[in-house]
Amino acid sequence: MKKILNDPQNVLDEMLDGFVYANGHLVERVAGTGVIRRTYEDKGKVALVSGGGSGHEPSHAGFVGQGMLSAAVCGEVFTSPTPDQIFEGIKAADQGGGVLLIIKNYTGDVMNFEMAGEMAEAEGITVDHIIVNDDIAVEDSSFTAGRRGVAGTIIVHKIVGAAAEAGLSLQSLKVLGETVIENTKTIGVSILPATVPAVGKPGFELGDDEMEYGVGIHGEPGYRKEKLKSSKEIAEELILKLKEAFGWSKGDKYGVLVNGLGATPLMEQYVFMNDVANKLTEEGLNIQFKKVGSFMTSIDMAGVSLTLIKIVEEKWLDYWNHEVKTVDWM
Amino acid sequence: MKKILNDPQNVLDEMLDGFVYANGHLVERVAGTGVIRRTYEDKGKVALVSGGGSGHEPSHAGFVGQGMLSAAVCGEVFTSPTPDQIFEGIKAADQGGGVLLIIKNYTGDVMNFEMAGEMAEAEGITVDHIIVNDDIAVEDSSFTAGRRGVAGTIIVHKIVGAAAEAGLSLQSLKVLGETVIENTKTIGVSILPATVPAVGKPGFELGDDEMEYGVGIHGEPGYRKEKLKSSKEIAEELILKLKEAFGWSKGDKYGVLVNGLGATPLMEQYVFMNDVANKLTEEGLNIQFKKVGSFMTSIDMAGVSLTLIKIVEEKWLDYWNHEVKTVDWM
Amino acid sequence: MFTVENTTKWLHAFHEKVQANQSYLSELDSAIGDGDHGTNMARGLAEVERKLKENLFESPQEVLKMAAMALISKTGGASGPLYGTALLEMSKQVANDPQNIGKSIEAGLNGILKRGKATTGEKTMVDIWKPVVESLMAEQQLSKERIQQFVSETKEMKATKGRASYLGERSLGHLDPGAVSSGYLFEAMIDGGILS
Amino acid sequence: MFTVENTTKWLHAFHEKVQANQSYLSELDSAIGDGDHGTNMARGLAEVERKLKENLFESPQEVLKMAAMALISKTGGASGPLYGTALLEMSKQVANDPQNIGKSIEAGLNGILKRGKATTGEKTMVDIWKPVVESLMAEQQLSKERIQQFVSETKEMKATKGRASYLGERSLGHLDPGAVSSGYLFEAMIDGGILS
Ligand SMILES: Nc1ncnc2c1ncn2[C@@H]1O[C@H](COP(=O)(O)OP(=O)(O)O)[C@@H](O)[C@H]1O
Ligand SMILES: Nc1ncnc2c1ncn2[C@@H]1O[C@H](COP(=O)(O)OP(=O)(O)O)[C@@H](O)[C@H]1O
Ligand SMILES: [Mg+2]
Ligand SMILES: [Mg+2]
Ligand SMILES: [Mg+2]
Ligand SMILES: [Mg+2]
Repeated sequence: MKKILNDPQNVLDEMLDGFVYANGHLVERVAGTGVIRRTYEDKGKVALVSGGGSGHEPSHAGFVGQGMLSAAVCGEVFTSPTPDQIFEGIKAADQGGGVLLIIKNYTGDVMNFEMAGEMAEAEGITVDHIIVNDDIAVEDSSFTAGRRGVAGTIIVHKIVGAAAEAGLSLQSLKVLGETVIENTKTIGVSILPATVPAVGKPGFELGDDEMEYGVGIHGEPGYRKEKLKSSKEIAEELILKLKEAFGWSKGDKYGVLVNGLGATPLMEQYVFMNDVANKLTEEGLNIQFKKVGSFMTSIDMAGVSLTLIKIVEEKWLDYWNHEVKTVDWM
Repeated sequence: MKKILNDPQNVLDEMLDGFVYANGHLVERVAGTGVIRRTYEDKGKVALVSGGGSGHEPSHAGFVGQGMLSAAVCGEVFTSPTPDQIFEGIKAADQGGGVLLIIKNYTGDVMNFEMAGEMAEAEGITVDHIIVNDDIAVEDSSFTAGRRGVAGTIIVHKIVGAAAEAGLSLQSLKVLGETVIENTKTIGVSILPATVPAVGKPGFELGDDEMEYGVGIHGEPGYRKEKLKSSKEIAEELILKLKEAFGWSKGDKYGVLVNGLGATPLMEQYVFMNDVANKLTEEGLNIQFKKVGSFMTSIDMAGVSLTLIKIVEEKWLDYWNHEVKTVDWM
Repeated sequence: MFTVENTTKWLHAFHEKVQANQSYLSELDSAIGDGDHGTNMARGLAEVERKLKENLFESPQEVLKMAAMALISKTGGASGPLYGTALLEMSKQVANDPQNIGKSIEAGLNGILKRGKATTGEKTMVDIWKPVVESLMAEQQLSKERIQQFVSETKEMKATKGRASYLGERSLGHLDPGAVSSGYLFEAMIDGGILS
Repeated sequence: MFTVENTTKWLHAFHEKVQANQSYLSELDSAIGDGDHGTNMARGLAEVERKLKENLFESPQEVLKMAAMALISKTGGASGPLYGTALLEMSKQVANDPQNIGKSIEAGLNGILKRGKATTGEKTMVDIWKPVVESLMAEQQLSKERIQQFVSETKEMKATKGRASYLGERSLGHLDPGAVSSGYLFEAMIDGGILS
């Protein structure tokens, strides 16, 4: 393992302190917890709390701030935070208007966030939640824990965050969030696996010329391993999968997010975005917003994911374009 | 070489198209050139043009926009752009108030930018330039091409960019830029070398447990190779070197930038920032602004660099905090 | 019956077994999950151990409640809420009736079922808790051999819950890490003198 | 003397040599620079070649000026402005006096010196342009052996200009890539019949 770190056991703590040191004008850490909250207050409005295991930086703390998340709860690397941590996050975020939890669909996350919600309700805080499950690599059937939540989560944060700032009620935000989630789908490829610091070796193996389609953001396996393809071919395969899942027609309105998985430089992400753009143009889609960058990473995994969102309401565009003050969204 | 690319010969072109596709609300590409200019116009003010070889993304195109660069000229990977390309950049940027070129100190860059400046002057555009040479890893003597320009360039862009928007004259901006450069110093470490797509193999070799102090952003060698150290030890060595170069006293005002070199995830950058913060506190410095992220990269090199700027004028803080509209600075 | 002493002894023994097998548990989880089960359990049980040393307890249900809260607040992942809920439900049942070991474990199992919504055969810790309860109900006793047998039966199951479910068929042939750690929990009950 | 024909032949030959040795030049540059010298020169000369094919020229100075502009606009890096300036200055001198080959090359050298501010012994292309000019002035002729000798002498120089200067002592023992490509340029002059 080649990393710039100290004791792997202390990664979470040191990372959060370094993050808050650099960004104290926007965020603060709730002492003794993995909770990063915004310094901005928005009394009476609904607060958004997201989070999960760490290792996905800048998610989720990088999206805490005015117009996006009220707080992020950061668990150990690739491990869901515990209910009491999440409960701390809920308390730190609450502005009296109730709290919406944005949960990625993993067994651990769902259980821990739900338990935290119960704890908060017991203390009189109104809590509801939405579960993001945008990863179409996994079959959503009764034989799996369901689709995973991956890079599409960022889009949910952005759109629901802007709506929360606009003053929507907890119930309306939940409905909005669920509609966004229904219309958001992601699929990714990895060319190099991630190494969890405490484990010290890569989570899976890939040959020197191999790539894997459909991997998750914790090194969960994908649906096919094969020889490394060109950016253009990868874009075509991923768009084909997304097309099957969405079933779109020419002229449909979509948004697109190309997401780097951690170790893949922007150079490759831009090249990939160019191939995506060409293919989407060929498909005749009407692309209304675009974004490229490393937003939902998997530590030092190399690879990219492609997210499309079908724009069902014009209002979503305003939410997308709404200005925010966070560390990592501009 | 494991990258998500098509023909390595076309990287520059495809990358620029992908970048502009994603960010068309802020930037445009001057057709047929490597020039990215902002869509924002600022008539009568001084325009800033930066650039150099590609492979440093998000530098420099990511910093084009209101309050920072007017245009970036993007050369082939790790190769200075040619005078005519830079000339195109100057013409695209000029708002009638003259153009300041921000050049990183490499023989090729300096010669090409100077030739472009001569071409522009011949066409009646007033041009001046500043040369960034913040890398203290290299001795600045008559036996070298001088100190290299590295991550400190970003700070120059930010401060001089805000001042340009404030309406300073070409001459004042040059003086400001040169004062900022004099007070900006950087030093970096690499733990994995970069691979230029067209070359297909890493630019230098490092053992599985080795790191190199003082490398440049084109894979130029550093001053010492040794066993991989902890983040804390690296922070201490780099700060020691910077201390020697600055010769600071307790209470002095500084700004700090931790820069990821491309493949190093934010997790490690934050941990490193935490060690830097502890050490700077120990040194008793008064840190007035901070920033962490992958801003001046070396393709897929893993490692970090540390930049300090001595704040000589209070005004610099306003410039630093001045809001900008670019793709990668927020 | 549950006493403060044997409950404490049991949890000590559970802690020790997990610490000793921490990397083994993580390796099992690497094969079909995300490789953190050993780290998670070790972190949670280290907290239980700390609390055991710091406090004096007046009843076994107090010990169990403390352990449940410690596991919930430190383990993380899927196993934290599951083990935490199991011990919390056991604590409630032990408060009512400290005599009936089988009934207490059954309460724990029901907590896991409620929280995780799995059934038997899905390659989870349920696949050891459930047969343990059944054999205790039927035979009033439990041997380490039986425990091992239940654990090893998860090997031939296809995961349909938790992270391993993403692997589908490819989860076959691997032990379920949560079942293995639950095996340690039951062995520790024998070592602690609660079960025989 | 320079004619349209021999100048064209020369540049063709230079292009061919660089294309054939592109990876060798880049390898030399990898050792002490950034590994792009072959790619840079090949890109620049491909443009020269294209322009040679597309146009008709009336004088050798026109050919040289076209080549200079093509190199300046396509090569990039340090070598682009240096070779470009050299050919531009040669073109001016040839316009004045197409007869004197030595004086023309000297004009090119002066362009390089003005642009790059290096002197001899700094392990750059100057270390072949300068001795070539000197030996032409003295002997009125140049052999491939002499060219090779000048090129190989850069091996034992310590770089103090350009990227290789960052290496200090460690640049010793390596040929300078720009000197090697300049060697091709002079060999091509012989092949093209300008020099003998
Ligand atoms: N729905 C569920 N019901 C019961 N047990 C489960 C369920 N999901 C997962 N588990 C158990 O949790 C174990 C994994 O725990 P752990 O690795 O600590 O958490 P995570 O899966 O979040 O990384 C699995 O081996 C399995 O025994
Ligand atoms: N100041 C200088 N004067 C003369 N020649 C130089 C100077 N600096 C560099 N060179 C030449 O340029 C060559 C490198 O060119 P190239 O690799 O194409 O550009 P870069 O160094 O920008 O990557 C060196 O081998 C050397 O011969
Ligand atoms: Mg986990
Ligand atoms: Mg170069
Ligand atoms: Mg796990
Ligand atoms: Mg070079």
